[in-house]
Parts: sequence; C-alpha cells; structure tokens
Amino acid sequence: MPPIALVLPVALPLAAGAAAVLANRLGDTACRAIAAAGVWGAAAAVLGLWLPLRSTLEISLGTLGFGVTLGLRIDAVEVAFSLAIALPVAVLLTVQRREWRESAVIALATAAALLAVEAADVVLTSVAGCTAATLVVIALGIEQLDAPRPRWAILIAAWLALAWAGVQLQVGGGTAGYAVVPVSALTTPVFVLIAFAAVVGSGLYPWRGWASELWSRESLRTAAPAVTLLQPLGLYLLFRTYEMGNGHYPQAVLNIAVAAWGVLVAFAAAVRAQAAPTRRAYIAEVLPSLAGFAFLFAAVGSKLGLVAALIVLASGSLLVISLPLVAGRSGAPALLVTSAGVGVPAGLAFGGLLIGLVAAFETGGAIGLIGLAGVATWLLAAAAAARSIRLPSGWTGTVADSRPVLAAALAAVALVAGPALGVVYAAGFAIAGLVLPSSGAAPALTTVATVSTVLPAAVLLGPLLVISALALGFSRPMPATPRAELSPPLFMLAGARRLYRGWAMVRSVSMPDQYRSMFNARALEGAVAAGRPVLWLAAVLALCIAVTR
Amino acid sequence: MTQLIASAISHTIALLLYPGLATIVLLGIAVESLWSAVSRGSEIVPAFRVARPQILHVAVALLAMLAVVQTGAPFNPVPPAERNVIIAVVALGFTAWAELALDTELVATPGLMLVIQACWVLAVLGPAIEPQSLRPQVLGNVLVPALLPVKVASGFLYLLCLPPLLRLWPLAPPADRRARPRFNTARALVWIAYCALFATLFFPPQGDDAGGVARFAGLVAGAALVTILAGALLSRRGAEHARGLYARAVTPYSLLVLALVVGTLIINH
Amino acid sequence: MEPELAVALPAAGWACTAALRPRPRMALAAGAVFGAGGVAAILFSAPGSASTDLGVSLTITAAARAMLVVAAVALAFVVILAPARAERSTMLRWGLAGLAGMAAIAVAPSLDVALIVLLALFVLQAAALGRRPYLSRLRGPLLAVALIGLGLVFARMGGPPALQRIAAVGLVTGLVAAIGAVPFVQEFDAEEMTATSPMPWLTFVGPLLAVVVVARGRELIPGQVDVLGALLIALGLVNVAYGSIAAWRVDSAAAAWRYLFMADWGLVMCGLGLGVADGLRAALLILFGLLLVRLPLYLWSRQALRDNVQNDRPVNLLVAAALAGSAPFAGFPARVLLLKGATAMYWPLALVLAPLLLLWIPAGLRLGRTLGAPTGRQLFGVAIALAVSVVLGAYPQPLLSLAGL
Amino acid sequence: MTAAAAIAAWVGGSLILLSDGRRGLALGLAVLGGGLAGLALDAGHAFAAVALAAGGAGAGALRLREGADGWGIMPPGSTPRLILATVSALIALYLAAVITEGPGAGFRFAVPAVIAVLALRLLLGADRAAAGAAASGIALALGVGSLLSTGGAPEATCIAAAVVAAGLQAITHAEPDGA
Repeated sequence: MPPIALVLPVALPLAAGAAAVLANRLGDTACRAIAAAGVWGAAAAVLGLWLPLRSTLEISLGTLGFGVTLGLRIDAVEVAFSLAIALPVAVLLTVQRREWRESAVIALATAAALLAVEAADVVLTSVAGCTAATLVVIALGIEQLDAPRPRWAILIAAWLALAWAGVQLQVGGGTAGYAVVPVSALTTPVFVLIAFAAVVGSGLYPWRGWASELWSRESLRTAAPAVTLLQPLGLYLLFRTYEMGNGHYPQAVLNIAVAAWGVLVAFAAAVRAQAAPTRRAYIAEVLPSLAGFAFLFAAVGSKLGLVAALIVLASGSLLVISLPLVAGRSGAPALLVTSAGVGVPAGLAFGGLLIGLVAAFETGGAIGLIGLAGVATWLLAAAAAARSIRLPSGWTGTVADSRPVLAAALAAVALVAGPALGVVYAAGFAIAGLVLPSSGAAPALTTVATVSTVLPAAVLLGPLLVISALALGFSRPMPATPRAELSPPLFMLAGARRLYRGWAMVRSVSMPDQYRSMFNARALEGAVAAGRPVLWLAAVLALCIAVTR
Repeated sequence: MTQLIASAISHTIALLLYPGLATIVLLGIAVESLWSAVSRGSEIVPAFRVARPQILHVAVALLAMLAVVQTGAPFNPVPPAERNVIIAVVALGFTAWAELALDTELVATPGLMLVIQACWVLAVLGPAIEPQSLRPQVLGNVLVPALLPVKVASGFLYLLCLPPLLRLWPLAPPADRRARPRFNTARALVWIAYCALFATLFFPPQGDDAGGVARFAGLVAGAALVTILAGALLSRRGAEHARGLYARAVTPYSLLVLALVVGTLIINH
Repeated sequence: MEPELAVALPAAGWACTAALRPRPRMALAAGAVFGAGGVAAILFSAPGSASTDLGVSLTITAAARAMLVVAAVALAFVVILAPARAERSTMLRWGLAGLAGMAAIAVAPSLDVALIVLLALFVLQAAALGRRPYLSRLRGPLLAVALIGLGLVFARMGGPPALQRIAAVGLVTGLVAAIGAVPFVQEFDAEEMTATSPMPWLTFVGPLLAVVVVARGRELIPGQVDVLGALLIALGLVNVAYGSIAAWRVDSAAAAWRYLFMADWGLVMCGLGLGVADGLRAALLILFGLLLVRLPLYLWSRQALRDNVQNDRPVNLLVAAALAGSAPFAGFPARVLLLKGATAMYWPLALVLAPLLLLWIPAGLRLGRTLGAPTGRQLFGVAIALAVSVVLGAYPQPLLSLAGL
Repeated sequence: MTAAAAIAAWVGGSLILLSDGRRGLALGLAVLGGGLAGLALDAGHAFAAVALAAGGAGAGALRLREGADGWGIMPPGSTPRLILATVSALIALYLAAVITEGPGAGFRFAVPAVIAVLALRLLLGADRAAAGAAASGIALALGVGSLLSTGGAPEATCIAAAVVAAGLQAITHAEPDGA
C-alpha cells in the first residue's frame, strides 16, 4: 500500500461531498447515495490501511504555510475514533432520507472530522476540527435554521484554543506533532487549553448544552450526525494528550479536575433525564451522560480507564444511530434502546461503565471518590431510564425517518456484546497502549483482568445472557396498560429553581434609560466616524506623549 | 477450551443453583413470609399458580442472582478473584428501579428512595476506596485500625438503608391501597442478595466448610432479622416518622460517613 | 525596465480608459490589455534587483510585488464579475489608476517619493464627483501624508531618541489615517460610489501602502523598531475591538462592512507590529483575503444592501463563516499565525488577542446575510471567492512564497 | 541666506493658511516654492532648487484659475490661524535650534513648520482652492524633506514633488458615478 493512500480516509468523503454538490441535478437520493458511499469508503479505507500491518503509518505531504506540516498518521487510536465517527454517519446517510445539500455538507464535515483524528499535529487537528464544526453548524442550519444548534462562537473558541495550545507547543517545544512533542512542552497552561477545547468542542457541560438541545429539534436527521462528528473529537484530544505527556498529564490534579468535570456532566445529564417530561427529552440526555462517563474514565490515568472510555465511545456510537431511528416509537424497540443506553447487564455499556469505575476505584484517592459518585450517577441514570419507559413520546414531527427494527437490532447488538467484552477489552488494551505505554502481557480474550479483580466476561455474562434470553422469552410481557398517573420528576435538585431564576435575572439586566446615552453605540460611532480633526490631533498628541515619557 | 467450558458450567451452576436463583428464591420466600407474618401486611405465603412469571419478577431475579454470585458465600463456585462488588451494587441497584420500569404502579417516594440508594452505595463502596480493591472478601477482611471506623460506620449505614431499599417502610406507592396486599415476590427475590452482601462486606470471609456455611447463614439471617425488626419498628411508628427519619437523620449520617471516608483518605496520604 | 513598465502600463491603461470613456467596450479592451501588460511587468520584475533606466534606482520587494499581483487579480475578478448596474469600464479605469499608483509606491526609490505619489492619488480621488464635501474627502488623506512626512523629517533629524519615537508615531498614525482606521475614521456615506468613498484605501490601495510604509519605516528608525511595533499593535487592538463590535452593532449594514474591514486591519497592524515572520505572514494572509475575498463580496453585497435584501441560505452561511475567520477559510490560519507570533513575542498579548478573535463571528453572521440571494454571475463570483478563501486557508504557502516568506 | 529661505518658506505656508482668495493662495505657493528652493540651493542641490521654484511658481499660476477672487489674506476671523502659524513657527524653531543638532537647521525649521501649517489649513477648514494649495505645498515640503536624507535620489524626489505640486492644481474635472 503506497503511503499516499493515507489520504484516502479524508479524500473519499471529501470527493463524495464535492460529487454530491455537482450531481445535485440527479436528485436527493442519488446525492445521498454518493455521500454515503464516500463515508463508507472512508471507513473501509481506514480498516484496509491499518489491518494488514496493524502498526503506525505516517506520511508528510509538506508544509501548508502557517507553521503546519500536512502530516497524516494512522494508528490504532486513529482507527478507533475514525470508525466511531464514520460508521454512524455512514449508516445514517444510508438509511435516512435527506436533502442533497445536507448529504453533501455532512460528507464534507465527515472528511474534516476524519482529518482531525488523522492529523499528526495539534494545529492541523484544530484546523480540521474547526472546519468540521463549521460544516456541522451549516448542515444544521440547512435542515432548520431556527432550531437549536451549537453556538458558532463557542465551537470556534474551542478550536482556536486548541490552535493556541498547538502554537504554544511549537514555540515551547519546536513542534506540535503528537508523537514528537517534548514532554516538557506539555505545560499546565497548554493542557488547560486542550481540555477547554475538548470540553467545549464536545459541548459537555453540567448545564443543558447543545449536546442535549440538539435532540429537541423538530427532526433528528442532522442532529445525530452532528453529535457523531463533534463529540468524539473531545475525547480524542484527551487520549492524544497522554501521548504528548508520555502517558501522563502535566499534574495529577488535572486528572482529578477532568474526571470531576466528567462525572459532573454525567450526573447533571442524569438529573435532567429523571425530570424529563417526555421520552424525547429523556433521550436527549443519554449521550451526554455516556460522554461524561467517557471523560471521567479517560482522565483516570490508567490503561483500564482508557479502554473503558473506548468501550463507552463504542456503545455511544451504536446509540447515536439507534436514538434517531427509534424516535417517536414505543414498545420493545424503545425499551431495548433505553436498556442499551443505561448499561443494563450484560451489555457493552455495562461493561464499559463497570471497567471504568473499577479503574477509578483501583486508582484510589480523589479519583476513587469520583468513582463512587460515578456509581451513584449510574444508578440515578437507571432510575431515569426506568421512569422514561412509560413517559409520553413527546414527538410532534414526522416519524418517517425512524427505523425501529434497525434501531432495535443495533441496541440488541449492544446488549448481547457483554460476553465478548474480553475481546473488546483486548482490542482497547492494544489501542490504549499507544498513548499509555506500559509493560503488561496481552490480556486474555475471555476475561478482563484488573489489579484487584477479574471479570469473567465470557463465562459469567455468557450464561447470564442465555438464561436472561430464555427467561425473558418465557415471561409474561409487560402490561400495556398505561400508568395510573403521570410520573412526576423523581426529585427536584435543591436550589435549581433559584439558580435558573438568578440566571434569568442576570440575563434581564439592562442599562437604566437615564444612563443609556453614556453607552450609546450610535453616539460613539458618530463621534468616531464624524472625521473630527480635534479627535485626530488629540490621538496623535496622546501617542506622542505616550512614547516620549 | 475444556477449562473454559468447565468454568462456564460452574458459573452457570452458581447463577442457577447456589448461591444463585434457587437459593435466593427458597430462602427469600422464607424471609419474606417471616416479614409478612411480623408485619401482618401482605399474604404470608405466595399463591402458587402455574403461569408464566411476570417480566418484572424475571428481571429482578436475573439481577439478584448476578448480585448474589458476587458475595462470599461459602462453596460459591465463582472463584473469589472473579467477584466484584460493583457488579453486586449495580445489579441490586437496578432491581430497585425495575419495578418503576416494568410495573404499572409507581414506586413510593422515588426521590427519597434515590437518596437512600445513594447512601447505600456509599456504605458499600466507601470502604473500598482506601484499600483500592473491589473484591468483596478483601473488603470483609479489612481489619486495619485506620480503616475500621469507616467500615463500622458504613456497616451501620448499610443496615439503616435496608428497610427502605426492601420497601419495608410504611410508605405505600400511590396506586397500592389494597387492604391486604399480595405476597411481594419481587422483594422475596432480593432479600438474600442484600443480606449476603452485607455479611460479605462487613465480616471476615468464611471458609468453605460446614462451619463457614453456618456462620455465613447466621450472618445473613441476622442481617435479615435486624432488617425485619427495623421494618416492623418503622411500620409501627408510621409513614411520617419513617420519612422524617430518613430525610433528617440517615442522610446527615451518610454525610458523616462520607466525611469519615474523605478523612481516612487524607490521613493515609 | 520591468518596474518602470509596471507603473507605466497601468497608467497608460487608465489614460486610455479615460480617453475612451464615450466608448466603454473599447475602453474596457484597452484597459484590459494595458492592465495585463502591467501585471506581466510586475510578475517579471525580480524582487530586490534595481532598475536605473530612468536615472533613479527603482526596486520592488517580494512582499510588495505579491501584493500588487494579488491586487491586480482582485481588480480583474471584480471587473469580470462586476456587480449589477456597475459600469465595468469605470471600475477598470479607477482600478488601473490605483494599480499604477500602487506600482509607483512599490517601486519608488524612497518613501518620500511614495508619499508624493500617494498624495497625488488622494487628490485625484478627491477630485472625483462624490457625495461627501471635497474637504472632508481630502482632510484625512492629506493629514496622513503630513503625518508620515513629519515622521520622515523627524526620523532624519539628529538628536535625542525621542525624535525617532515621534517619527514612529508619525509613520504609524499616518498609515492609520491613510487607510481611515480608528481613530482617523473618515466620514462614510453608504450611498456613495465605492471608488470615491474611503473604501479603496481600506480595501485596495491600503494593503500595499501598509507593506511599504512599515518596511521602509523599520529601515528609517532601526533604533526604535520596538516603538513602531508597539504603536502598531496598540492601534491594531483598538481597531480589532472597535471594528468588530461596531460591525456587529451599527445600524447600517454598509457601515458594518467598513467596520469589519477596520477590524481586519487591526489584525494586520498587530501582525505587522509583532516584528516576527509569523506576524508578517499573518498580516499578508489577511491582506490577501481582504483583496481577493472580502472586497469582491462587499461589492456584490452593495446591491442587496441598497434593496435591503437579507437571506439565510447555505451560501450566506458559508460567506458568514468566511467573514468570521472560521476554518477552512483564510481567516483561521491567519489567526493561528497571529497567536503563534504573539506567543513567541509576549504571550499575554496572545491572551488579549484570543478572545478578541471571537468578535468576528456575530459580525460575520450579520454580513453573510447582507449578500442577499445571489444568482447567476454573482453566485458564480461568490463561489469563486469562497473557493479562493478555502485555498488560502488550507494552503497559503504559494502566495506566501511569492511574498518571499 | 538659509535663515531667509527658511523664513520665506514658513511665510509662504502661512500665507496659504491665512488666505482665502486665489491670489493670496497663489502668492503663498510661489513664496513657499521660492523659500524651499533657496534652502535647496543653499544645500547645494541646484536642480532641486530650480525644480522646486518652478513647481511653486507653476502651482501658484495654476492656482490663479480657480477660487475666490482677490487676495483674501487674513480675512475677518482668521486670528486663530495667525496664532497657530506663529506657534508652529516657534515650536519648529525650538525643535531646529535646541532639540535637534547637526547641519541643515534651515530644513529642520522649515519643513516641519510648513507641513504643520498646511495640515492645520486642512484641519481648520478650507475651500477647494485652499485645500488644493495646501496639498501642493505639502508636496513641495516633502520634496525638500528628502534633502535631509543621504540616499533615495533626493533631487529626483524634488522634481517629482514639483511636478505633482503643479499637477495637483491642474486637476479640476469630476468623474461620473460608477460602481
């Protein structure tokens, strides 16, 4: 395979997006097929390039002109994140009808997101990430302009922060290449900028951010690809930071801070989920909750934590396809998707959450306490999921885009994957080994061995799964009769109302009329733009005094 | 491969027979009957009918058997190294909400139930932070003086949380206003899991011999009896008292336990 | 001979288009031929090598040459895809006059000559029929010439270092006054034709003037280069803040465009003031974007502005992204370079600059809408402008190499 | 000779500042050109001197074609301009005699003083004719300013300045609307 083939994962969706634009006269379906083919091709290219050698492949295509070398790199981490981005987008492009503009822009955004994870340099990642964010915002705008979407400024701020971190690495260490940056260059300020980019770029806040609000759009056609394209990039940055720091963040307290933020995000999402008035409002909180857990696990600082984060990412990728496809539907498909999302035994999410929390406890100290909060959050999410089963759908838009059978099938895959956790863990172990090198034997394929325990994935979860399948098949189905009364929120967070009221007050603050003239933008503009010589002379005089003092 | 099959068989036995499904069903029905007799609440024995089980009971049973195989019951076919307290906590935690998901009736005071469940999680996992181990029998074996206060306080908190978790308190769900409620099968299925986990976490592990079995059974029975007595006491005092106790006494106490955990961490580092 | 031709051919083109005004097609053809010749002469002139065919030594720097080439391409772009109701030959005439003056400024043997040429350009523009009073059109530009002239005199006087610092003030304020940025903002009439408004100084002649004045200024006051840089950065930050906020808040959309140009100029001043290669790269990249992307977009938006048409189609969103400095458009790498230069020189400056860079987004979103619903030739032009911006954003190296960077 | 030329240059500039009539402005340009030419001649730049004198005279002559009739020197309300012209001269004198050092004191006085008074003419308000005259005057001053430098073809600069100064007075036509 020639090294230039490394451009394929980016070039294919890029070309597909361009082709979809050019072929728009052929109709929406043809353009969607072209775009989907491009994204499927990208996923295939990633696998095709990596599987034969299963080692890092790099290529440098020269300098771009702003201190960045167009260097591409395919390694196990890149493969994992590329697949987590490309596969859900490919499936959604394949099964959901959409306008040719949306298909084209989503394909282009996928190319940009894939470039962000294939880039060998922090600055190039920031450029590609910002491009992906821009295209995602445009795609959301094309679908419905007045519907909730990420604030452009916030997304650009995130990627500018990453760019700044990159140039700081270049200035401090001479390079911003993930693999070659000196450990000493990864200072605390640089890490803070990277963490800011990771958090803001993924929209993961303890309050209701765009990652949740996107799911309240009339149609979820573009919301799901938007989340798929942007959210994994934040986690990706946390992974690569380990590589830059030779397996460490600059200070242990930074691990604690990121882990605490992650659990706070997951907890807040679970709190909102348990108070959701409709099932639709509930599903808006499923992915932010999982993403919060992924951040927590990635920040634990152990290989086990990174593997857990990858497993949660994988289950999130399955869910991000299932959630829009089951939108507006109830019954078994909704129940399956909800179960897969909350991590019931013995599914993939269950395994990921379990391994991640074990990693937190085995790290001990403050991270152990955060792990304790993580377990409580998991159970809170379980309560919210249980409550959501009988909530009203809350769906007002068309359900034509939904594919309940496919959604249920994907959720079922996530639920029965538990016995294969050992295999998934072994793969994740190999991936995490790239950014967190450690001398350890390759794990067995049937168990997950941690420092203090061994999870017999195949021999415990396998039989459990068979027994569950038989028992549930034999059991009396859930009575379809509606609940006697509407289920209220399980609890109201103390002080939440006051907080919202305070925020509303802050937002409603305005300048008293009698002082408006002091801050009148028009008057200020008039004063500056009138071309008054006095102002000019005063400015020159002031500058002369300033420089001669 | 043979080893794998043998291991799978032993785990299946653990799940279905001992200490799994069969054990929790038989002993759980016995304990639940005792509670029914003491509380004079629901029917004392279950009305056996040849019918497909409710999905709620199936789900609770599956989760309870997953939890109970993580305990340190003597002769547990699951090797000690393969037991994990988080699995037990999560499985039992899910049982509390299976009812909300799969039953047409609401759970009584779910908000307070959530708080109590969080306290219970603290009681189970708080002592696991400092030893940095999740093996139940390792936690049970912790006798380091520096860690004993946390362990004792957590054990007491665990016992305090059991009545509401098993719904032995007099707070009935809004839709459940029957004069004589039916035998509570769901509760019967989780009695043993909760009590066995208590016996595993807060007492040294018992050996795989007759004495060990007797001691472990005694601990489980003791935990069950204490819980029944506490439940009966709560029922006698009434709903308001129970709500007040758990809202105003147990929650602050759990904060004290948390402070103890944090203090222990700080002292030992 | 190339530098002389670089000035003479566009000047001849201007003369022809002026003489053939009654016959626009012929004027256009003649102007195009002479203009193309001028561009060829610029391209063939080797940076740094002097030509003494006229008895004086005429040289052109690589940066100035690149700026001239880009300005010529921008002129061709807007003339070929001229906005509706715009007379192409008139646009070409004005453009060629500007191009000839810019070439003269670029090849001038000294800043004094460049300044005299600039003065002539100012008066020539002010002499045209415009909506603003003659004096208000001439006041700012002549003050600029006077300030730069005073700066030159002070730079050449022997005496205490304070004189050189005052010279730096003269050069910087003169440059800012010449382009009409804050605080030397000239009166602006949204209805005035672009050629007679202050916009050409901001968007067409200004870029080359800035490159020449700053380069020559550094040679004139080598001892006070840091003062020159500090003044540029200070005024640059003021322009960034004021321009971007005004572009967002001001009532008139046409004025908003001008303020956005001012904000861009703020970044250019910061880049030029940093005194490091990355800063210069950033400044040039922004200036290239100004000429090739923003100027055409502004011209095409004028009709929609007059008709008060606003739109939120995908193309408007793309234009908004391009104006906001988002990737993959030209603004983003320029911002990256600026941050790098600022971090290398004095990191707190990057701390100030980074949040200011976000102020473009509301203004960009607003001005993206003002393009209305472009169709036909105009839509084609917008597509090309966006493509150029993407190329500049993704791979600016060729143009930067042309500028010797 | 230097002092006289420098003062003449300042007087010429001041005349442009103080005059509203075409004759006063023309006289100011001519005197300014003459003064600046004297400075150039004193510094040994004969060609530059001739060019500047011709430029000033030409500009003055062309200036006579347009503007308010008469001399219009120091019309009512011109006291502030007179004060400013005097203050500019004093500041320039202080600059040339006290602050700065080296040869060419005449240049150091005349050039800043002339540029200052002509800039003030524009900033304090002027009609089309006065503004044009000020522009030509600034061009001539810039030309002479180049004589302070060693390189950069100062004589060519002076010739260019003279041509532009005269040329600026020739521009009268207006353009039709375009883009």
